[in-house]
Amino acid sequence: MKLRLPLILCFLCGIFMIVQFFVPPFTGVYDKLLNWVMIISIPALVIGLTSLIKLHSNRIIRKTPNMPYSTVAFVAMIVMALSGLIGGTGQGTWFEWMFKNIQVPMQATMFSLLAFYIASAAYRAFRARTLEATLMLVTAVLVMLARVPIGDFLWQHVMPDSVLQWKANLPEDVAGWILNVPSMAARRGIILGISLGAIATSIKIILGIERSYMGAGE
Amino acid sequence: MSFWEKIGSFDRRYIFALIALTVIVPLLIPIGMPITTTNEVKSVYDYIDALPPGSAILVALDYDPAALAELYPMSIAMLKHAYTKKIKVIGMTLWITGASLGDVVMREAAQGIAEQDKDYAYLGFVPSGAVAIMRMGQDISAVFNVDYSGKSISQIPVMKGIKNYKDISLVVDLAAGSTPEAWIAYAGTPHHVPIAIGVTAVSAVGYYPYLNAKQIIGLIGGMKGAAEYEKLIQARGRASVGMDSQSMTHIAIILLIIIANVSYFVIRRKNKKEIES
Amino acid sequence: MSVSRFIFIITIIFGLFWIVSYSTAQEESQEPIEPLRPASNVILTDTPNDNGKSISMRWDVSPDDDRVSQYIILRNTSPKEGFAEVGQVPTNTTKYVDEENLVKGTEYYYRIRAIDKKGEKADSEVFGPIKPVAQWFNTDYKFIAIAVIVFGGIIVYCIYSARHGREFFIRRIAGLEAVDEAIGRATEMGRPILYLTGLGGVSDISTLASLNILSRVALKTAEYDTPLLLPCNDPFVMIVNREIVKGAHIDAGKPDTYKEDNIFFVSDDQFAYVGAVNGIMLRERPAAIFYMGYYAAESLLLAETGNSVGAIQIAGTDADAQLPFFIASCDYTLIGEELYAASAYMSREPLLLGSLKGQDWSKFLLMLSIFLGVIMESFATGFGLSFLHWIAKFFTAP
Amino acid sequence: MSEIIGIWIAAGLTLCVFSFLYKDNLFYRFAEHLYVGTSVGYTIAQAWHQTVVKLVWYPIKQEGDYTVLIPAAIGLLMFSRFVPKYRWLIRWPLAFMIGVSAGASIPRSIQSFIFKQMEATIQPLNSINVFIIVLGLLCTLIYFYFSTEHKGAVGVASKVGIFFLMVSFGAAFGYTVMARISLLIGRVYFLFHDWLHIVK
Repeated sequence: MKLRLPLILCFLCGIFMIVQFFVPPFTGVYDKLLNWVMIISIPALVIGLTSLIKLHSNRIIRKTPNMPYSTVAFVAMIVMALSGLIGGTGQGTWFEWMFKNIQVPMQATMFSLLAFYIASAAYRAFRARTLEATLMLVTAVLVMLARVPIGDFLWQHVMPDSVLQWKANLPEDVAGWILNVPSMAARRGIILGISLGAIATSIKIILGIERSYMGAGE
Repeated sequence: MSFWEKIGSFDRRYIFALIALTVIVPLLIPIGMPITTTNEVKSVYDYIDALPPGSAILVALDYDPAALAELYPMSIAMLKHAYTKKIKVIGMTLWITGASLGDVVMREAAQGIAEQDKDYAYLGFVPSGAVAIMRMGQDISAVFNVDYSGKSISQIPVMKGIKNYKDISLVVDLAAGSTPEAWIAYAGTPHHVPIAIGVTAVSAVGYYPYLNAKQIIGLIGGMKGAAEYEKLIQARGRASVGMDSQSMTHIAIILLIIIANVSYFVIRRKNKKEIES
Repeated sequence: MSVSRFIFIITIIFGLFWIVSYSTAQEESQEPIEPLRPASNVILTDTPNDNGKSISMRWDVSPDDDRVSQYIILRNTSPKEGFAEVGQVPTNTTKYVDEENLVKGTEYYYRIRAIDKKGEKADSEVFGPIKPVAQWFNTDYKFIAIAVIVFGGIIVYCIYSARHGREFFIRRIAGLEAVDEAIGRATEMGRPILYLTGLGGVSDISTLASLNILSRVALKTAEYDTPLLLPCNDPFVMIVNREIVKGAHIDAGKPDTYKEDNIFFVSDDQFAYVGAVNGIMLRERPAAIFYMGYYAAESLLLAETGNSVGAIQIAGTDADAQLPFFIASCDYTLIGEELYAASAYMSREPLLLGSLKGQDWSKFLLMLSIFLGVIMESFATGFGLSFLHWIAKFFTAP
Repeated sequence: MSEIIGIWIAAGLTLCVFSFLYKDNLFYRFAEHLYVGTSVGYTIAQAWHQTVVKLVWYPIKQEGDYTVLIPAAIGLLMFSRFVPKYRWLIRWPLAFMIGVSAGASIPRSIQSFIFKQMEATIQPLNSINVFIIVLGLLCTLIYFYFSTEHKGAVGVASKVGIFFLMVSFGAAFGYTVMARISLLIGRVYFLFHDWLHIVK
């Protein structure tokens, strides 16, 4: 029962959503169901945070070497949460100030480190060891040159006027062609394949064949 | 050890320094390389430009601070364009990290050209992406009964007469994740509302099939796309300023790849000869 | 399945599509096209394929449209007094869909008011009555309904027949041969093997696929007595990994060589995890590294370090954005769906095999439709043979 | 004033994070944990204001609609995962969420991702580009077709398919490099423009 009832519910919700797509008068139930799902999904936003909170509080309680850092994290969390809950989140609040001046710069900077790593990886790991990898690297270099101003800039400085009259922005055009024609074709293949896979997974979920998301247990 | 062998083994911090230099120097000493506009971006601009004043667009700011460098300039450029054309803008987000960011972005773009609630509204965040998009197809006010600041939506003048996608001339999704797919499948195709997207360069390549199938009217990709939009509205902003650095760093990385591969082949040939002899 | 049966089924399916699309083509051509009427002429229609709560209207703009600032839609349940505003549209608009609290089956009357910038109003005549009606099947979507049944049917059929013991053929997957080769090399060199299951949780499809491949790798390493290191970033995945490797050692008949400490939790923070794993690579210098599962930005940091220690690297991921980096820095990469196929190939689990087979059949139908469709379209436009449009028509979703 | 202090703090934290490039250090660790903490706090506060207040509290207060309490209660069952004995209750909210999204996605995926893409492909072969697109698409699909050995004509086609895939991955590679560099430019611009006012 602990498993069967939720599986039946999942089946009913799934079948209803499929049928509703083809039967317009079902919109009343459909609207209500969607409202419900939006509300049901609210706790999902914060449930992932609990493991982080647990991790840091454990470190503090057990006085591990990481304790000072975890304390920073914990204090920051409480200050941020309380200022938002009490003072609001709108313009001119403490919450917004901290968001703008602490959270934004740090998150943005963390990811900007990847610029350095990608350069170092380009140097140390990206090798044309097979024909496929070679083709990929050549396309990458072409796109990197042509999709930023330097491609056209160099072209227009190197080529004689007669060539420029024919094609003033050839690098950009070539990159555009790659993206719109061969690369697009491959991506379309990927989309079709992934969609069929997603449909298969959805069918398995609705029929209760795929139930790993329900977790183990009776 | 030959030159080509040595070159493969130096500290990667030299590469870090090279990248830092190629970013910083062009910012300090700009070259001002001309920016070519592509059809993908121009079609978004043209579509918004041709909308009659008073039509409404829905702008979903589905990104977080990690994508700020790419999506902030294009959001500002696109919103400014819409505001100056007297188009009503309804902002929202499907990313909880985007909730505060959206508020800031909408306000900054509006500075001096548009007024909150009169010319634009910011509705804030709603959970469960695709489900919310579907529900908005029936009734936006069922998803957002109040705006970001908690004001009842019925008291916001700009929302008057806007019930669902039928009253929206264009949905723009500025996204750092895969929300454009949800907008296409749950709003664009079934409700016949045109969709334009602005995405980070990482995911831009994957959206060309939708452009080709006319499921999206245009595609603004990364900082370069933003720079193109800035050029189209003739306002040199953050993205345009960054293009020189972008160009120089690309050249640096291309050279790194070439040097590394030459070294790889030289060493490989040498090793082969050694094995043969 | 014999060739003739296969051709028979294909013919039947396409025949069905053809009949349905041909019959609708006939219907459409019989509909009369209404001539354009003079300005201010409002055409009211019940919105087709809806739930009976919507009226569509079209009109010709006022001849002074450039003076008009907006049009206001007025509605009433009688043609006389009491018209109230239900919506407004900007100038130069010629259509509107009214969904404002309409009651199914009630008669409504409409008029359209133009307002200019000075506030001057001009009302159209009253049009109507019109009744909103509901439809029980959205006929626009009939082909989508067929597709849902066909794709769904194929997939369900394949899964059930796989469950009832039917053997399905799956081709060799080139990357999997490299797996054995890499394990062999590690054994020769006497160095460990590093296996990473990615950032995904225990129920993610890519993680599950990775675990299936792990069970094969673990079996081989247990046979050859090669150490297998598994740093994890999810405690649940770690537990499952331990079960799998332990099981492999038992299957290989060497339960005593299983070392639980080789499978350990590192950190759930993305960058901390990368730092720790890179450290392991530099210290242990594994001869082979496997990256199977879901990866994000850390892919290139890991692959770079793995490359620098000279390991054979084999990757497999469905994370599109990370594939280029794996391809450029690894010796072999399983691309997207290949990862799932590899896992089905190795595990021989009926559910996975059946579903893969069902997708393959559906994919085959799509390929065939593209191939025939393109040829038929070319002939259709080239020689004006309009009856050849039916495949294209089938896929034209409104 | 608070604006200037804010920019100085933001700049300081930016430099703390950049210090990681030299090596892992105290400043980076501090910034990292500060970031983790604020982002958790941020999510808690926004989840309250943007979801609980909007979707549950407002309908009760303004419209007297108490039915929203039912889904709210089902949603709260999500927390049953912390109580081993009642862990199975988590299946109820999951059944709703996953059932609805799985059901909704089937016809809509077919409509937007299969039909629309097929419609755009099935065209008369009237230009070289259309031909390349059809060829590339068919060969890519053959590469991901697992029911036949890749031998003979199928082998050639799948080889062509892999070339198309590589061109696409190459383009994505170039674009990803572009994206990462842009992020760095964004931060450097912040330091030089908003903080130091060196760059206009």
